[in-house]
Amino acid sequence: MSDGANLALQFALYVMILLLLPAAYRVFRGINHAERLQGIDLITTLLIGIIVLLALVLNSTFVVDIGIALAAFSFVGTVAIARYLSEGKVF
Amino acid sequence: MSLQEIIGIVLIFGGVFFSAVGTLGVIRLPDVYTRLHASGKVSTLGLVGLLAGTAVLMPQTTIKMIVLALFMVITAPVASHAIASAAYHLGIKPQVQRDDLARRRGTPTPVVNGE
Amino acid sequence: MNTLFAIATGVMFAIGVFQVLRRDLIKAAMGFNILFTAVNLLLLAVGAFNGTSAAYVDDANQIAGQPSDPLVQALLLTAVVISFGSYAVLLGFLAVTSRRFQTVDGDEMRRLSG
Amino acid sequence: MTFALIVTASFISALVISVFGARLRATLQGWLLALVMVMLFALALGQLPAVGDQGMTVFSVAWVPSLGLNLTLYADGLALLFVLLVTGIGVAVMLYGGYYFAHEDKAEAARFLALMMAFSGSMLALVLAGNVFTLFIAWEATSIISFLLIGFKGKKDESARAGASQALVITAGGGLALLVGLLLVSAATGSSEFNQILTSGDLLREHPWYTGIAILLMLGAFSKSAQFPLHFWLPGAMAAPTPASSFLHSATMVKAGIYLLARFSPVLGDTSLWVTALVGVGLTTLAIGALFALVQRDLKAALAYSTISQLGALVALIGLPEAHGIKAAMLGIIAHALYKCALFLVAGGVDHATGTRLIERLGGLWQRMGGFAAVSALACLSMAGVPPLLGFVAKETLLEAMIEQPILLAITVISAALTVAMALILFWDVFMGTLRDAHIREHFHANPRLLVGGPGILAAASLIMGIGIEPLLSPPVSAAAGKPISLYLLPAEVNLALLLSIGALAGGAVIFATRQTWRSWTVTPFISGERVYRALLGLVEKAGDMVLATQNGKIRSYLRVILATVAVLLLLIIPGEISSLNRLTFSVSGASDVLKGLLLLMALSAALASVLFRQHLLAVLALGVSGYTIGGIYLLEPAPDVALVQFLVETLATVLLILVLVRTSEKERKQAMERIWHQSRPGLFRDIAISVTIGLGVTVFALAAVSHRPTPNPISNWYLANALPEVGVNDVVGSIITDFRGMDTIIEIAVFGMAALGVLSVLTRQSPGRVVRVNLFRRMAPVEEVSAPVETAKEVQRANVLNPRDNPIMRTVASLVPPFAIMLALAQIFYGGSAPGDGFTAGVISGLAIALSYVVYGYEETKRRLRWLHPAPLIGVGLTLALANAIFPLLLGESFLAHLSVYGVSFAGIHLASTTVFEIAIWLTVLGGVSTIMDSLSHPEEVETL
Amino acid sequence: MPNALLLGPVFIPLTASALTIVTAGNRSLQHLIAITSGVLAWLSAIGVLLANLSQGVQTYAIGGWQPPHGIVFVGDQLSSFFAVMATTVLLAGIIYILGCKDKSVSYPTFMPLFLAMSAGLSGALYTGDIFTLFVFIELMVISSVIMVAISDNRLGLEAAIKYLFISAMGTLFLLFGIGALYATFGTLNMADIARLLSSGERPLLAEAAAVMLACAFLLKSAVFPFHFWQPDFHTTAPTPLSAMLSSVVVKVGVYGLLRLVTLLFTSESGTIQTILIVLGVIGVFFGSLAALRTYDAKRLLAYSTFGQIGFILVGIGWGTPAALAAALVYTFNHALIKSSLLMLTGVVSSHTLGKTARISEIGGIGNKMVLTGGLYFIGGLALAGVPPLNGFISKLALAQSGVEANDWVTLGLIVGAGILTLIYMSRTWQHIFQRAPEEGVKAKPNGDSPLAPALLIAGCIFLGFYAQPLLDLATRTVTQIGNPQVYIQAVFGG
Amino acid sequence: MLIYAVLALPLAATWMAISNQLTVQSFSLGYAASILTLAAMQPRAITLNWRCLPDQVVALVVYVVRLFVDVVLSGLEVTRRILSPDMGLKPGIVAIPTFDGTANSVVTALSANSITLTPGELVVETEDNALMYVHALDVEDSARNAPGEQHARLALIYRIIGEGC
Ligand code: NA
Ligand code: NA
Repeated sequence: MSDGANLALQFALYVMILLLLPAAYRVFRGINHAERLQGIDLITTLLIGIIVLLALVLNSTFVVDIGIALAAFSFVGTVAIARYLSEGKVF
Repeated sequence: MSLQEIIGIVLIFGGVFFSAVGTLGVIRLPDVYTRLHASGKVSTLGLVGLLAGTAVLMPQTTIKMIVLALFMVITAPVASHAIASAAYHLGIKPQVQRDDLARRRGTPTPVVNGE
Repeated sequence: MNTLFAIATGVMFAIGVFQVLRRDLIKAAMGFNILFTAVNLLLLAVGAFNGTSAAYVDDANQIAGQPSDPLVQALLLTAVVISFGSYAVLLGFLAVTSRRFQTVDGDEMRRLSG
Repeated sequence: MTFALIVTASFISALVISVFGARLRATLQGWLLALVMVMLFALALGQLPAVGDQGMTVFSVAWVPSLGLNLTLYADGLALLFVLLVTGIGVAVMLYGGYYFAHEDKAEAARFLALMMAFSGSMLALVLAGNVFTLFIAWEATSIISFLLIGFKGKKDESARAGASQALVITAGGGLALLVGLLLVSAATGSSEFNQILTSGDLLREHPWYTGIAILLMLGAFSKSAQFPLHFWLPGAMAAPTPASSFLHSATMVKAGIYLLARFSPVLGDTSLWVTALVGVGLTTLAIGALFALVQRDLKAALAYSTISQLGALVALIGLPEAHGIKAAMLGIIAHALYKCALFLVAGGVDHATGTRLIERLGGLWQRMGGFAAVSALACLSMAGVPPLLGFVAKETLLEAMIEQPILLAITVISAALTVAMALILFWDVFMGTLRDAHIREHFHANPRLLVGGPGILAAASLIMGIGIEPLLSPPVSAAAGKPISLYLLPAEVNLALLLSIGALAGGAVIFATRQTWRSWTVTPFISGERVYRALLGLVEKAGDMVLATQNGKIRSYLRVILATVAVLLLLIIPGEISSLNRLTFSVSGASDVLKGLLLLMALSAALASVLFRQHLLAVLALGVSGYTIGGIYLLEPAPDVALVQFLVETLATVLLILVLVRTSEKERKQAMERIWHQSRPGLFRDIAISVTIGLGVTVFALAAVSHRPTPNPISNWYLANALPEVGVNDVVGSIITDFRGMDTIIEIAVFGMAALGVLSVLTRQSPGRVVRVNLFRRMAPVEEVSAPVETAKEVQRANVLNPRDNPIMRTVASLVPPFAIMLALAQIFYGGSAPGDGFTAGVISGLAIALSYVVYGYEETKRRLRWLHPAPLIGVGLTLALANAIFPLLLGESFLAHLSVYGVSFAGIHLASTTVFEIAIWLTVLGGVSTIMDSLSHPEEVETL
Repeated sequence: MPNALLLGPVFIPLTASALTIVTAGNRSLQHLIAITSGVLAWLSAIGVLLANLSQGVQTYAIGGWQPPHGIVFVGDQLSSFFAVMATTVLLAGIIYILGCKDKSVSYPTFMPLFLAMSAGLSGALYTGDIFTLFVFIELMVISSVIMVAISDNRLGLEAAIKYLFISAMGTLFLLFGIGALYATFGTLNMADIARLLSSGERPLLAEAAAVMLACAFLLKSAVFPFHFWQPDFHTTAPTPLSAMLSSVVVKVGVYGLLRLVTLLFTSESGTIQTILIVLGVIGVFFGSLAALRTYDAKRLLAYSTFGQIGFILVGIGWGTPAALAAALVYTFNHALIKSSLLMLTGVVSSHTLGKTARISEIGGIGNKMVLTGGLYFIGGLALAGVPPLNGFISKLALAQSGVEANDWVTLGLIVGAGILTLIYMSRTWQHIFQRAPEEGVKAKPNGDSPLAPALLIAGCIFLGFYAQPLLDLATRTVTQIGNPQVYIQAVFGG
Repeated sequence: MLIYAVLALPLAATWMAISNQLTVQSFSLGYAASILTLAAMQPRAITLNWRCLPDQVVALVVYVVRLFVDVVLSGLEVTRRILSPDMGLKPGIVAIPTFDGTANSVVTALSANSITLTPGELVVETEDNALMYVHALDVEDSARNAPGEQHARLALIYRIIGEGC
């Protein structure tokens, strides 16, 4: 990849990581639990994006596998917490 | 930069843009339900852009990107739905002009902190 | 950069220590988790070299760039799993404290003394 | 060899009696043992001519030669005299003992007599010891057996136990002092054998350790021989059955201290310290003992104090420069042993017959116990020092020995008078007059006729030896003194000693005559050893309580102490570390570092937030964010394998934490959480101070650690170079995990598996409810019903829940996800060598899929759907597979856990190798573990246990 | 010398652990597997020791990967000595379990956990890799903490929670130490580290790493001020476990300390040893005083362990060859004595309804148990160091080395503390075995079998008389560890 | 069994993604593994037969394309709202029928999934596989268009799952 492209990718990566901050803000300064949970969900989604970009920056395809695992399973945590919030128990 | 790179970068920037907008929405929008729309955008449009761009830049990852997208498409809405449903069950009152669900069940008890 | 990791280790450790010293055992358990995170950071930081690429060799047994230390990663994996195991056991214990001791307050759990 | 035979024969007969004695009548046991004693006595007597001027080692067996610990017997006159004493008295005591127990349980009699016999063996070993450690061993053995004998009636008698314990503490404690003393002796002389030590007198007296040695040995001797102020255990020991009191606590064991002093007197004596200490302590004891004896109401207690008094005299005698004392001491030992032992036995007979030992209730017993009265008369005459009994000679020589020191003489004479009075009381008030007590008259319990035989022998011996003193006693006493000694019943002319002796008799008579006036006095000693002992014990107990108070049960205070200690230690070493910090370089290289910094900041803030949040769920979420962020840092390191595990584990940990929140009472949690900040301000500052200090310490420590980076010649280079050629994988981390350091991984999954079993066990053991056991392949009926009430899990019923289990979106996804999870897991297992992920991640992924099923379908339905999944046994299967895979190469002659590869077979990028099996094993274990943990946490009442 | 026997004490119990999970449904099969593994582990530990004596240090490179890259098991005299001790008590523990009526012991997960703990224990002794040491210790900790948590004694859970927290601190210190060592030397192999430490300039971090590791080991050995968990943990554990914990598991820390001062940080050993003496003396007094005021037969023994470890530390602190040998002998003998006493206490309390060891409730229970009472008496004497039992030999050896070390104050203090041992042991024996039970206290006819403690007591007596060989072995061990090069060369030469 | 053969395709793709091998070998291995997995797990889902398969595939493709377009369009719409100063929100929850007479949960799930996937609409709750309570940023707009969209969607879904074939 050319330097320009690399630079652009790095810029994208910076932006994505910076986006974690408002997402985290939602978690910490949320008005209610649902919002905080939403923040968590957003963070994982952003992380998947970050992972994909990182695969590009590091030029290593296997980093994507982590993203796949995250995409497939991070929602389990979200769903479990959501279930806890609404029912007081998980399963 | 080659054309492939340009296309890829554009797609990626598009993805980043939508991610940023989605995140912005999560801050700006008034309540949890509306914000879920914004965060949903991050997962769909934002990621689709990023994945597509990556597939263009690194064609060998195409199948990985497809699988990743597949998982996102299956799971992201479920998460959003679960959060919305939980919020509603928690009694977090949506700022709405019309609430068919409330009519179906009677008005949800408004709570301040979702406790 | 490792300087930062070292400092973070210390700060994380301090946070964990404070958390572990809370009387609420569930919070203390979280402190337990944080403490192990701190030590994991240290393990990461003491890696032998400042890597720029993952420790994956290509089929010609080459790595582009300086790989990060694979050994500390392996240690870290083991440490993560083991500390997770301990953490799970701790959580298992806490899950029954409520029934057994009618409290999750560590200061009140002192039938064993003297 | 004869001496070895004498010692071992005692032990063997003790063993024989303890095993077979229970089948014999007690009297028969007594006769048999008396016979043994007679034979031993005869054997010892036969050695008399052979024991020459010089003592010699007669028997030696190496035991722990490197410590100088040998079983050595050393025979000289002193030893022989004691041997004769022990065996001779033993004859009478054993005989008496048999009759004493005639009406009691045979087994108990056997146990008692066996103990007595073992004691005599120990005592013989003590006096014959030719090695300091042999001496010590025998010394301790006598203490222990004494403990058992004093407490022999402990089942019914509280005071017996107390007395036994007290005696043990004093004598065995003194034994420890003795041990150190003996250690010093052998270190100073370079030998632990007496034949060398006893020739090193000058060396020892000149040695810088002399004072220490002398004091330590004296402490040992004084404790054993009941010298003031350590005397008080002896009266307490009177709870022992009378035969034991007479044998141990009057005739023999208490003489061990005397023996010790006599033994070491040639090498340690004749110094001002030695003389002053022995004479001072001895005479004090003599006086106090004699005085106390008079005011005792209990017959045995009176005898005990009188014994103390006599022991004091003996100690003082040994302290005197050798020429004067030794003869008197030897005679005193023999005379006292004979009469006092007899008196004890008489007291036992009286107690046995009347059921009391209180002197004021007795009297007039001569009518019913004529034999005992006669024996008592003889013994008391000997005690009072009336010729021609042995006691007279002993007192004469005692007075002679003191004759040159007026003060000592005065004390001795006064004590002698007191002893005379005591003797009169013991005889007159018990046997003469009329039997006043009606109760005793009516409940008189006749003794076995031959009970009197034992004391009779002893009393007769007092008489016979007094008359035939020259031929009978001169040889052994000469042998003991190591020089010819002539003994005579009456001095050739009337000398001062004789006059004083007569004076003492007269004085004693006067004191006796006036007893009505002073018997009622209560003598409260201004300083009582017992009170000191109690006070010391009290102090020790208070100290113990203070120690126990630190064990306050608060986990936090324990942690504080530990952490504060480490914080202090870190502070101490920090100055040393600071200097290494100049090697630190802080360079930011590229975007990834800045990002790492950002993520670190986030992770730290999130962790801090989890501290500050006052709701558990919030803290959980914050912790989750922190964990994910840390995963991001790993990713940037770049350490993708670790990052993957971190993400998955964090997700799982969050789910588990939530499960714990469900299982703990919300009320209690809230209470605990509220109290978190109800800490006093100083308390809070203290915790903050500890945290900050230790954080600082750790920071400097970590900085010092990373300042060594890059490390010269790390072994990691080898892994990087050899992963592909040696193991055939691209993922170097994976190669370390599964091959180069594969054993770590086996143990790691074992830890994980055990942790899972732990969660299972603790929840099923602690939660009452059904316990279901499964066979691996067959579901069995519930086998165990626990009948405690079942507290239902907290059900939060919210009015507006439609029906969460029926959510079609969730259900559809939940049915799709597990196959994907399995595929992902399988792929990770087979391609773990070239991609992030391995068996462990596969296991967690599968576990999360199961978690999803639980969330969506609920526990019951999931269990129905996944009928094949028996999580807990699966752990075992996985572990077994992992170990089998590790062991298998051994069968092929390869190393344990060797990398085996099926060469030439490579399909779709998969090389078939032992690693694959290993990964599968890990997967099974982790899947089983994760499911077990979730099952148990969520449904402890229904979960399948092993 | 490569020797596959080294695997035995670790992997035989571990395999048995895995198999007992699978066969949990069949109790007799579970027992068969356990006892077989116990015997085999014991035999292989002895085999390693014998091989050691005839051929020198034994090593085994796991997976054939040579050190320092692979993990190597090293059976030098020190580790073999400890392993023989550990497997001996393990075997006795298994025998006890077979005759144990305790509910938590017959719980199906108990056996796998017990075996896993044993594997962890042996592994921690044999491993020549500092990180693997951590892994094995964790296996040991986790398994034992669970067994305590599920104990019939209702307080087990509390003790387990506390221990888990405190033990985590030890684990953290250990990891800090490991991290620092790796940062400095780039290797994890102990022989490699020792080699680098002994050659060339000593890095400043060495001291810090030594302190961290020492703290970790002190915590594992429950040494003041890291001891708080121990009385609770050892007391609430089910009998066979408690016997293991108090006799051999705490010794892992002792082993670690010995390795630390003799192999790794030989030049820092002065400082460490001074600290050890101070902590040891404090421990001797704290433990003995606390035991004196404790009216629970089991807890008392736990405090006693606290005190006894103090004696061992003093020996290590004196540091002379004789003192180190004495410490080793002490360690071994104490293992036998303490495990038998705890088992005997367990036998007695198994006869009570509440399965308690509180003196008020077991007092007099033993007055009909002649065998148990006799064994306990002997054990108590051995603990107090009364001849001719093995406890005497260890105390004598220690005291003699104290004379040699010219440390009068310490010697006086620890000998004086010996009286305390005598007081509490005699008192406890009297309370349990020499009096009538209190009103309303009834003994159950069936309790645990005293076979295992009887075997151990026989061992105590045997080692009292057969003391010279043990002492010689200890002396040889000290000679060997006195020269780190032997260890280093064995690892890299073989 | 046919359903397994079809479902195994995405699974095999997953396998290939992880294996990082775009080879026939990898695919076939993954495919075989997928079949085995499915046989073991036996997920309950729709039935398939050979006759309908082509139509199902076509329907699926159309469905995906339409969904994609929807996602993009409504995504842009939501973007506009978020970036506009007043956002012009008219949020509300509207009940939308699935119009699915068979009350098939897969139908509901697919419908709900695509609705939620589309930015601007979000299924909060479902009822008896007949009603979906949808939160929309513009409730009037949604209430107006949703039934029509759902009818169209339903037709495709029926074709995908082979209903009425
Ligand atoms: Na891997
Ligand atoms: Na949507």
